[in-house]
Amino acid sequence: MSFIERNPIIKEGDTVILFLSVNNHYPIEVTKYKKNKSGNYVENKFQTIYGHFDVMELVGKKYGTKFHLPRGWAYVLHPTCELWTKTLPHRTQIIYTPDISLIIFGLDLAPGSIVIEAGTGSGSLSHAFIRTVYPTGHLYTFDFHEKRADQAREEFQKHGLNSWVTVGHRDVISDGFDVEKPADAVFLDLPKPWEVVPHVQRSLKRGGKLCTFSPCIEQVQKTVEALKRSGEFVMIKTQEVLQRSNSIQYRILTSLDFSLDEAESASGKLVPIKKEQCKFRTLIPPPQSAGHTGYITFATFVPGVSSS
Amino acid sequence: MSFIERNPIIKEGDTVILFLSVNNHYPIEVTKYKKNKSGNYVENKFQTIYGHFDVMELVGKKYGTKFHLPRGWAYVLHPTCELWTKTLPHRTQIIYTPDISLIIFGLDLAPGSIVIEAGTGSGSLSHAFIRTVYPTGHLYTFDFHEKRADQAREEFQKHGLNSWVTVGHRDVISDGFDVEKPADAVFLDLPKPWEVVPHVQRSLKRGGKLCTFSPCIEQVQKTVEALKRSGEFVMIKTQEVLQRSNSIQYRILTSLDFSLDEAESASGKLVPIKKEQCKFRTLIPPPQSAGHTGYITFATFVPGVSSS
Amino acid sequence: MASETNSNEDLVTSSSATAAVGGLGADEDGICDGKYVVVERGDQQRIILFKSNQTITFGKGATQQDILLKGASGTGFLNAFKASPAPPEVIASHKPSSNNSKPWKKSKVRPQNLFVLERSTDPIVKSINEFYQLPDTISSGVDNRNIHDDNTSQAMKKHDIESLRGQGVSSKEILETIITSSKSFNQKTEFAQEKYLKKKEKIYGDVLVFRKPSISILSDYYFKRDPVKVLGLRPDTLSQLLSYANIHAHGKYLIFENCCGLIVAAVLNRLGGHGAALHCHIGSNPQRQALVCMNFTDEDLKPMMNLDMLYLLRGNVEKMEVGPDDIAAVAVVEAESSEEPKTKKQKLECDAGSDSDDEKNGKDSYNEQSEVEEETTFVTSRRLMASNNKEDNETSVAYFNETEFDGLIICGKEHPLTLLQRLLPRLALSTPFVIYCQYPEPLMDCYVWVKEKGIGINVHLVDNWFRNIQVETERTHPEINMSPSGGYLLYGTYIVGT
Amino acid sequence: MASETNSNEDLVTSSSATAAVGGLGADEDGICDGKYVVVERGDQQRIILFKSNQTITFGKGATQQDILLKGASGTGFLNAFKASPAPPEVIASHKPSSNNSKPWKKSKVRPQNLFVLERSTDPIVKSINEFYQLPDTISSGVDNRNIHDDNTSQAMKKHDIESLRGQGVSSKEILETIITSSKSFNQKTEFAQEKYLKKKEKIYGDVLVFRKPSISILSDYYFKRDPVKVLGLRPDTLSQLLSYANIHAHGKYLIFENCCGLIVAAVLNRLGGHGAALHCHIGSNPQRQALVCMNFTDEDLKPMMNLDMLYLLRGNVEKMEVGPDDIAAVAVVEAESSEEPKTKKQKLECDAGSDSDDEKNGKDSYNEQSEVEEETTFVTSRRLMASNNKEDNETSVAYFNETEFDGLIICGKEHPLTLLQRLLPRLALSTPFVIYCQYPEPLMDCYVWVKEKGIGINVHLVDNWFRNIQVETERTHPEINMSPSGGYLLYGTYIVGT
Repeated sequence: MSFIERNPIIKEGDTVILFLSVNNHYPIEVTKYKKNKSGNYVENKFQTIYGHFDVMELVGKKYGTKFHLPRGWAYVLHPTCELWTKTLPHRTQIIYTPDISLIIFGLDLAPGSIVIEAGTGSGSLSHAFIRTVYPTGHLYTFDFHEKRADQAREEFQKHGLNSWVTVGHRDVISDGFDVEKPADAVFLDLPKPWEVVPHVQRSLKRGGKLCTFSPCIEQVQKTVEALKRSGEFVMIKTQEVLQRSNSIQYRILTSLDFSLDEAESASGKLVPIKKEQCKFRTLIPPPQSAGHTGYITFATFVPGVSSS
Repeated sequence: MSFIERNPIIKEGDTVILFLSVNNHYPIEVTKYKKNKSGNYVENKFQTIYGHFDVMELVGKKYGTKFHLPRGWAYVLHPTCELWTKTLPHRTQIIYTPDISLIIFGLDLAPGSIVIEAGTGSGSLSHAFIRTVYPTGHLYTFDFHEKRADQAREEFQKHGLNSWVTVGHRDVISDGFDVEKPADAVFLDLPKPWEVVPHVQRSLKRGGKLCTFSPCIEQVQKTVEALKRSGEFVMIKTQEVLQRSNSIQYRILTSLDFSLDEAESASGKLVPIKKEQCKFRTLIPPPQSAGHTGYITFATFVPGVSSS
Repeated sequence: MASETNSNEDLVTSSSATAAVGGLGADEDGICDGKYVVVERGDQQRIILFKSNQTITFGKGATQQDILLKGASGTGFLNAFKASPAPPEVIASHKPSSNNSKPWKKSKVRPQNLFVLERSTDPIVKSINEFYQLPDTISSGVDNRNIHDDNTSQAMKKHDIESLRGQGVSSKEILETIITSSKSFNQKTEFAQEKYLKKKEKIYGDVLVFRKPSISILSDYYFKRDPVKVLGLRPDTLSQLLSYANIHAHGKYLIFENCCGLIVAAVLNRLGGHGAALHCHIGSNPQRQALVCMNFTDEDLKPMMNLDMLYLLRGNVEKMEVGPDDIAAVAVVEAESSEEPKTKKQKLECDAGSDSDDEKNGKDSYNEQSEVEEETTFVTSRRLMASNNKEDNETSVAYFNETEFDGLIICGKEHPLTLLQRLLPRLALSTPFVIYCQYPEPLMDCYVWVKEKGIGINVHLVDNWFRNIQVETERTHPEINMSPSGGYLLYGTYIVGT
Repeated sequence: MASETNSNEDLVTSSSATAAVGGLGADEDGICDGKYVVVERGDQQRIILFKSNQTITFGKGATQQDILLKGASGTGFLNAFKASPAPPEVIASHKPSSNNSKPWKKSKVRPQNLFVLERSTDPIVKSINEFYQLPDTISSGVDNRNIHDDNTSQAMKKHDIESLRGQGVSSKEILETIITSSKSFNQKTEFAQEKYLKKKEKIYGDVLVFRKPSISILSDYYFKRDPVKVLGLRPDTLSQLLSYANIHAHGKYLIFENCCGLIVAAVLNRLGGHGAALHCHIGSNPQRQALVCMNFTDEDLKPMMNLDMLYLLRGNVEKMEVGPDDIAAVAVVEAESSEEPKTKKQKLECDAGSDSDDEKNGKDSYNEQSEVEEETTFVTSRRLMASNNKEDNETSVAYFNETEFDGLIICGKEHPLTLLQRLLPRLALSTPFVIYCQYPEPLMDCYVWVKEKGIGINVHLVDNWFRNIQVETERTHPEINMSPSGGYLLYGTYIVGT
C-alpha cells in the first residue's frame, strides 16, 4: 500500500487508521503477527474501548466504511499525512499540520522538488514533504539519532514511500548533507540551526529556500543573524501560526421579562420575574489551545556570484 | 472641570470631546481664545467637516446631547481617560487602552496607591493612573524631555487632576526617582528599563510591583535578566494583549438550487440555475488590527531582608 | 488533583471562623485565622480561608503532603516556607479541629504525609530559585542523539519514591535521586531538562509562599480553575471592562452580575470606600464567592448596595406594599435562579470535532474544577453578610430611582438585552455602559437595539487575544498553552435619544 | 498609490503579448516578454506581465519614477537592478508601444520621471542592504530627550526634493540630504531612525528585484491588495486547505472555486502535470486572474478540466441534448454570476464602531485595491484559454459522473451547503473534503448537514491566528500590523452514510 496511491480495499500490510471518535483513533498495521514487548512475535490483536479484534479481520474491508467491534463500531480510514501526524508514535516532539502546511507552502514545493530535512524526528513532516515532491522529486532526511533514522526508514518502507526518500543517520552540523543534486529547499528542525548555515549554502540551488523551525526566539535571532552575515540570503522572514479548532454548539440564555400586566401592576404585590429562553447557535473556541509551537523562518538563497 | 468629577453641563475651561463619528472625534478646550501657530491669541473657532463654530457656544450645553453644526451635528461628550487616549495630541508613541487596562489591573492599583511612572510621554497612561489612585493616592511621573513634562503638567491642571499628580523633568536612569514615600508600583516605558532596576529597588515598598512596557523582546530579555540578577524580584511574568474591534454586519450569500422540476427535467434542455438569497448576521473582524504594541512585564519586589 | 483536609465541611460549620472574618482587624497585612490567603507551591495556587490548626494538601498518592498551616500564622505575606516531615510529637498531637463535623478520615491523612511549615531563613527569591536550579553535579547534554525511549530510562519507580518518602527523605533529595537515577537525564538538552524539572516540581516541590488576595489574582484563579463560574471572563477582558466603565472613586455604578461577585469586588476595590456600587441580581442571595476572598473591611464595603431584580419589574414598584405572601414569591425566584448555569449540558448533537482539544486539554482542568466546586460551595454558604431583605431592597429601589449613575456594567449568565433595556435609562448622559458576554450573538442583539434607539454612541464590540511569554535565558518563547477566547465586550457611551 | 504606464489598456489590446503567453518557451527561468514577473522595490510588490518596451511606475508626485523595463529583459530572476535617471537619448527615443490603443499621456510621464534599469554589479544582498544602512556619518542619538516637535525639524521641503530630482540627483543622495538636513535625525534613537528610513525608502528607494511568481507570492499578493477578490483567504489558511484536501500528484480533485483561480492554480502546482483538477464554476468564464500569473506550461495545465455548474442541475443531464436556445440560458446565468461580490455594499445600518480601524488602516489598501481592480480586469479579459464550450462541459460532465474523486474543495462566494450536497457524493470513500468560507455561519450549516447525514467523520471547523515577526538585532518584535482573520475551514473525511 501507499499513503499516496490510494486503494479502496484494505490489504495485508496496509496501515489503517481505526477511527473511534475525534479523540480516539489509532494507526494499525495489518499484519498477522506483531512484536510484543519482549520482542517475540505474537498474534496481532488490537484492543479498543469497545473490545479487541484480530487485525487480519480488516483485510478486504472497504476504506471509509464501518467496522464492527465486539461492543460497538469504528470507521476504517485510509491513512493520510494529516491522520498520521495525529496518531503516529512520538519519538520526539513533532511538528503538526498547521506548521507543516505553512512550511511546505512557504518553501514553494511541488512535484519534482529536491528537499533536504534535518532532523527526521518522528517523521511527521517528512511524510508531507514526500507527498508534495512525489513522483518526480526526492526527500533527503537526516537524523543524528541512529535508531530514529532506522525507524523512519522502516516506516517509509511500510507506507510505500521509500522510492522518494533517502534517510541518513548523520550529524549535519559536523558533516553537512552530502546530497549530490542542488536542493530546492532545506528544512532544519535542530537546536542550533545557525551552525548549519554554511552547509546549507553548499547544498541549495540559486533561488532555493531555507526554512527553520525553532521554539525559542533566541534560536531565531541567532539564525537570522547567521543568514545575514553569510551575505547570501534575502527575503528573510519569520512567521508564527496557531490553529484553533472550534466546536459548534447551541446556547440557551434566559431572557428576563420586566413587564407586568395591568392586573399584576395594580395588585401592588411582588410577582416572580417571567423568563424566556433565548436559543442560538454559536462557534465555541476550545477552552485551551496551542499558544506556541515554533517560529518558522524562511530565507531565499542567492549566492554572491550571480548568474545572468 | 475634572476628568474624574463629572459635571452634567459644559462650562468655560472644560475639555469636551466633540464626537462626529467613530473615526472622527476631537478634544476641544472651551476657552474664548486660543494660541495660533505664530503664538498669538485669536478667537477660538473650531473647524469640522460640517463647518466651523465658535467654541464658546458649547458653554451651557448638556454633556451627552446633540450639538448642531452649520451643516450637520455632533455629540458633546464628557471626557474620559479612554476618549482622551483616542484623541490626545501625540507628543510620543502612546500606550492604548488595552495595554493601559492590563497594566493597571496587573499592578493591583486602587485608590490610595502611590505610583511612579517614567516616562510621562504624552500622558495617555498617566490619566488612567490618576483616575485609579484618586482621591487618596498619588502619581509621580517623570520625563527627561523638559517640554513634554511641562506640557503634561499643564494638561493635568486643565483636566482638574493636578492634586493627584506630580510631574518631574528628570532622567531617571542617572538620577532615580526621589520620591519620599515607598511606592506601591513603578511603571517604566523607557528604552532601557533594565538600567533603572537599582532605583526601582530603592523606591518600591515590600510587595510592591514593577511593570515595564517594551516593544522589543531584547528589551524584555535584558530587563528580566536584570530583575533576576537583583535577587529581589519574584513572580516575574511577561504578557501580551491585542484587542480586536469588530463590526456587526449582515451578509447575503447566494445559494444555488440544483433541483429541477419534472417538466424541466423531462425537457432535456439546459435551464438556468435557480438562486436563493441566504442572509445572516455576523461579526466582522477589521481587515487589519494591531499585531503588536509592546510586551508587558510584571514583577513583585521582595527585598532580601524579610520582614516578619 | 489534590484533596484538602482543610475542607469545606470543616469550615461551613465553623462558626468561630465566620466570626473572625467579620472583624479582620489586628494585623492588616499578615496571615491570621479567618483571613483568605493565596497559597502557592510552584505553579500550583490555592485560595483558602486560613486556619492555623488545619492542613493544606498538595500532591497525591506516594507524594501527598498534608501540610499543617500553623507555622505560617502571624507572619507577613511573601515569605517562603519549607514543608518538612512532621516530627513525631506533632503527628501525635495533630487532631482534627474540634469544629469538625465529619469524622477524621484516617485513610487520607497518614502520619508519613503530615508536614509542618518552617519559615525559610533565606530570602524568598533564593528559596524559590534554588528549587528550580539544576544541581551543579548534573551536566547538560549537548543534544539528545543518544537518548532511547525504551521506558527503562527512569530507574526510580513510584514504589521507590514512596518508600524514600516513608523514610523521611526530603523532597529535594528525592528529586536529586530521581535525576541521578535517570539514565537519560544527563543526555537531554537543557530545554528538555527544564521541562522535566517543572513537571517533577509539581509533584515534589515543597516551597510554599503565601500571598494576599487581589483582584488580579482572583480573576486569574477563577478563570483558570473554573471558567464556567466566571462566564469565561478572562483577566485581560475584566481589566478592560473596568476601564471602559470608567470606574473610579466617588463614582456611582449600576452593576448586574452573577459572575461570582468578581465584578462587584473589582468595582469596590477601585472605589476604595468612596461612591456607590449597586449590585443588581436575581433572588435574595447575590453571588459573592470571589468577593469574600478580598478580605474587604467594612469601610471598603460601604459603597455596596444590593437589589433583587424582582423589585425592578415595570409597574408601580415605588409604592408597592409587600405582604408575607410575597416572600414566597421571592423564594421561588431565588430557587430558580440558583440553578447551575447549563453550559456544560448544552453541548448538543452537533458538537464539533474540536472535542479532541477539549478532552485533551480539559483533563487537568476538569479535576481542578471539581475541587473548586467544593470550595465555592463552601464560600457561598459562608455569607459575607446576610441575604438582602425587603428593607434593603426598598432602600436600593429608592436609590435606583433617584440616582443618575456614572456607569453601567452587565455581566451575567442571562441574555443581556432586557437587562440593558431596563438599566440603561438610569445612566446619566455621557456616561459609559459595558456589557460582557461569552458569546458575541447576544451582544449583537444589544448593539442593534442601542443603535435603533439612537441612545448609544462610540459603541464597540471587542474581543482580545492574550498570551503569556516565558522569558528565560536562551529559552524565551510564548507559553505553549493559551486561552483562545476571553469573551466579548460591548461598550459605548449613553446619549440622549433621537 | 502608484499609477502604472504599463497599464491595462495597453495590454488588453496587445494581441502579440497574448500569443506570447501561450508559448512561454525559450528561457524557462528568465525574464522575457509575455511572462508574468514579480517586481519588488522595498516593501512594494507588483505582479506584471513583462514587456520590455514599457514602464513600471513607483512613487508619485515629486518622487514618481517611470522605470523602463528593458534593462531587465533576458536576465535571470533574483538580480538587483538600480533605477537611474534616463539619459537624454533614451528620453528622446522612448515612445509608447505601438500596440497602445490610447494616446500617450504626456501629463503622466514627464522626462525627469523616466528611469532606466541597470543591473547592479554587486550581489543582490549587498545592493538591498546598502540602501537600508545608515550612512556612517550619521550617529545615533542615545535617546530623544532633546527632540522638539515644532514642525521645523525637517528642513527639506517637498519643493526642494522635486528640484533636486529635476537636477538628476540620485535617490540615495537625495535621501542623505534629507537625513543630514533633518535637525532631529541625529538625536533620534536607532529604533526611530529605522522607522524613518523605512518610510523614506518607500518614496526614494530605487533598487528593484524581479522574482518568479509562485503560489505563496500570489496568495500573499492578493490577500494584501484585494482580500475581497480572494474572499479573505489568507495564505496560511490556503496552506492548510491544500494539506487537508490531501493534494498530491496523480490525485483527482473536484474543485468549486471563484477565488481568482488561486485554488485551481495551487492544486495544479501540486499536481505537477499528473492527475486531474476538475474546476466547477458558474457560467462559461471561470475566474483565472491568479492562474495566468503562474506562467504554467501546457504540461502543467494538462490536469485542468472545467465544468459549468449549470450542467450539474439534478435531472437527466447525462442524456440531455443542448439546443441553440440553451446557449442563451447559459449566457443569462453567466451575466448574473459575473456580478462583483457585494461584500463592500453589504455594510448595513448596524455597522459597528470598529470602523475606526477600518478607516485608519484601510486607507492604503483602499488605494491599492483600485489599482488591482484595473489589473485584474485586464487579466480577466486576457484569457489563458477560451471560455469553455458545450463540448468541454459535456466531457467534464462525463468525467464527473464516472470518477470517484480523491478530494473536494469548495471555496466560493456562494453559500457552500448546496454545493457540498451536490458534489460530496462524487468523492471516493475515505477521502477528504475541505470548505473555505470567510464567515463561520455557512460552515456551521454544512457541519450540521454532514453530521445529520452521517457521511462525514473527523470533521473540524478551524481558524488560524497568524503573525509575522520582525527579527532585527536589538529590535525583534512581532510586526505592528496583522490580519486578525484569515477565514474558516471546515474539513473532514467522507464516509459511507448511516
